[in-house]
Amino acid sequence: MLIGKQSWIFQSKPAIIATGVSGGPFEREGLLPEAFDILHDDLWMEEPSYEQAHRLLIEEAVEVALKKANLTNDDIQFIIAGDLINQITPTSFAARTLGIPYFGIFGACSTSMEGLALSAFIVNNKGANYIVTGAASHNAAAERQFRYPTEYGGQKPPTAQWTVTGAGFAIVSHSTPNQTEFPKITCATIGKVVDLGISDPFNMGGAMAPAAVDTIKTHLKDTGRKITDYDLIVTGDLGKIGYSVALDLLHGDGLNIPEEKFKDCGLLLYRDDQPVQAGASGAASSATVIYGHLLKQMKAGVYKKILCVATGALLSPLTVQQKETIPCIAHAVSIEMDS
Amino acid sequence: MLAMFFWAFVVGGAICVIGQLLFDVAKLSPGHTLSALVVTGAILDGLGLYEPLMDFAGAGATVPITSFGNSLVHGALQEAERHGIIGVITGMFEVTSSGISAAIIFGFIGALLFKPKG
Amino acid sequence: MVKKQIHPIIRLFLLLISIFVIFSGCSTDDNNANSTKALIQTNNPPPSTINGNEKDQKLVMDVKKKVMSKKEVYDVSVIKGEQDILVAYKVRHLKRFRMKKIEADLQKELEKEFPDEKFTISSDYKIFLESIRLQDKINNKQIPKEDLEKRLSEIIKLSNEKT
Amino acid sequence: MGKSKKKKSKTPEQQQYAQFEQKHEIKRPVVRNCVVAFLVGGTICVIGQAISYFYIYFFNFTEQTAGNPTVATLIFLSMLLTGFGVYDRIGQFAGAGSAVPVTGFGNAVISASIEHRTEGFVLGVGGNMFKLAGSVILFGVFSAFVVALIKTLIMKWVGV
Repeated sequence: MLIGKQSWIFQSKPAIIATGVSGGPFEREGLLPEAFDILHDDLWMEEPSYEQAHRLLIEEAVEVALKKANLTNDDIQFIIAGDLINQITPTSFAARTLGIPYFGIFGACSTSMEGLALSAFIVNNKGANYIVTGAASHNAAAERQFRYPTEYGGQKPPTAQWTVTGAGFAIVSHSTPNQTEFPKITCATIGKVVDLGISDPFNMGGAMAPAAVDTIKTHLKDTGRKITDYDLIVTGDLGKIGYSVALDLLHGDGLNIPEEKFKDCGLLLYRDDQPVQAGASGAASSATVIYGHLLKQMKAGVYKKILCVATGALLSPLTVQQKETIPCIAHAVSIEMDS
Repeated sequence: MLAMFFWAFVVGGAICVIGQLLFDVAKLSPGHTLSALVVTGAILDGLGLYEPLMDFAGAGATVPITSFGNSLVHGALQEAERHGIIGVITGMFEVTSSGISAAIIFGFIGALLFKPKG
Repeated sequence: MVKKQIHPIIRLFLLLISIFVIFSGCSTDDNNANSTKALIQTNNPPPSTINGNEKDQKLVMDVKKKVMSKKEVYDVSVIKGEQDILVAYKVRHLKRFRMKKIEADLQKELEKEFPDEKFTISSDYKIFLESIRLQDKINNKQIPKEDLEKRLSEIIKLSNEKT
Repeated sequence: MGKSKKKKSKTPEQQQYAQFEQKHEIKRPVVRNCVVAFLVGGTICVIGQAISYFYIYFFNFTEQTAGNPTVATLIFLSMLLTGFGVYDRIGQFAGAGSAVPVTGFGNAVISASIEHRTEGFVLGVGGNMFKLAGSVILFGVFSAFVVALIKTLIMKWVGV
């Protein structure tokens, strides 16, 4: 049901009944290896190309999620997913393998929450019983498409971010009112494209921060909620720069959110001594951390009510070379535990 | 000879610092920076300044990419001396061929031998 | 999807080919112990002649003196053959910027002072090194003159090679 | 040209944000980068000098002609370092120090050709080999053409 200008409230509170998360070697070294169900030792994953390794990550994450939920491919009505590669081929190819009716979506790094919001909406309106949704990215595949060949010795500035190798998928289904073991999706806000004129592709956090802030503000306005209603507001992949910009912008607008209640997936995933510059990015950044790490923490009782704001930079190598600025987007989904 | 090593280090390092400043201060991409340096090398040779630098600093001047512009001009001028204006075009790669052919050959052998490590 | 992988032996083979291509080339046969330090030290070798007659010996002494009188030059080797005189010298490092001009000047001055002689002059380390090696051979006195002449003309040819 | 137009067309809001964002941006460590670029670039040149003396000493190359085999050897070394996945790390550490010497040119060609092997040898390797280094060749050749042309014409007419 539409509420306010651009938000949905899901009366039936669709539940996330299972998740599957896969990752690569760099994620194993990071801060959250336990968030991943499958971790590969090699970026190639014994596939002939990075793009096929990328496809494999998606297939594996979906398989794990299905297994956990005790479901088969035939039980699932739709898969709603996307990635960063041209024409989202890794996701489409994975959908070919999985044989599930497929919505391919592209929201750059905001794909995870875009998919989750759509899934919840469809389930809430009884358009499906089970939907698999998620997002994936592969460091080397993204690197070679958006930047330089992986072996090229270019120097990345400290504002650059490291694309996550991984896939995070969740199964969304109906819930019953007294079910308390599953996190439930209560509302979502679809963001609008915000472009404040940043054109440096090595500073996407700085470009995306206003989009995240815009979506958070709109969400609070539409739903009438207050920042204190949430135990945690988590952004997708703002990185160090985007995070501090967003925090400053929120404070400037009188939303005095304490630092411990505002986190960024891109800063949670890797250790400081890993060469990630300003933090993680990529569609898998929010997908793996939210589905792999934060939902587990919710089940453990650390958080009751979180707002996930996945941010995306809607650029392509072509637009960068044509000196266009970077349009950005953010989608927010509120996930809660019933007590 | 030892002085040669010293000056190669200093001059080569200094050219790299110019490149780094183009990266960091002028915020140019590597492609823009290297192109700018090659053009600079060609102009310096046109003014007759690059060859003395090579005599002075040896590899300090021949190893940086600026020498690529220099040797292109050199090849063109050598041929122009012999064959007039048309030599400017035909002689271009006379001198530089080693860098480009080595890059092509080893690039291809590299593609046969290696996979990107990521 | 068949995974194409190149056989390790072929890999090794390709690697060896590359190394071979790099390190082949026309190598010089001999390496005299005396010449090993020719590039690092100041050698100041006495000028020499292949035929060893006194008139020529006097001439090369004069040539060497003349070349040494230039203050940019610090190490000179002079060899006289049947027709050619090879003058190899080192230029003080900070003067190397003007190396080509010094060479042209020197050529002119030598030709003016010794109009009957044919000079090949070079400030290239390689030519200097080879002339030291040749002088070692001349002093050795075991090698026939024709061979020495041949070597001298080879060096002269090398010095005229451009890039 | 396009760039300057874009800059002008920025809205006041965008300009304000650009200033605001600047304050949060992590500055590039320019001094550190320059020092490292100097040291690494200098070292590569010293290695080049050593290789060139090696050719002068053991092969029939003069100072003038040793440049070619030296460049080829450096590019060969660059191939090994690129193939074993070392050069990109050196590049991140040294910046222009490893990009400006010919080894960086070699790395640009070789990394592109290794990377595109999955698309086949003709369209992948062949088509993409110069996607990074091509601009260097283009601008090198064209500027050399202009410079050599001007110089030849001046020599002809002024008779220098």
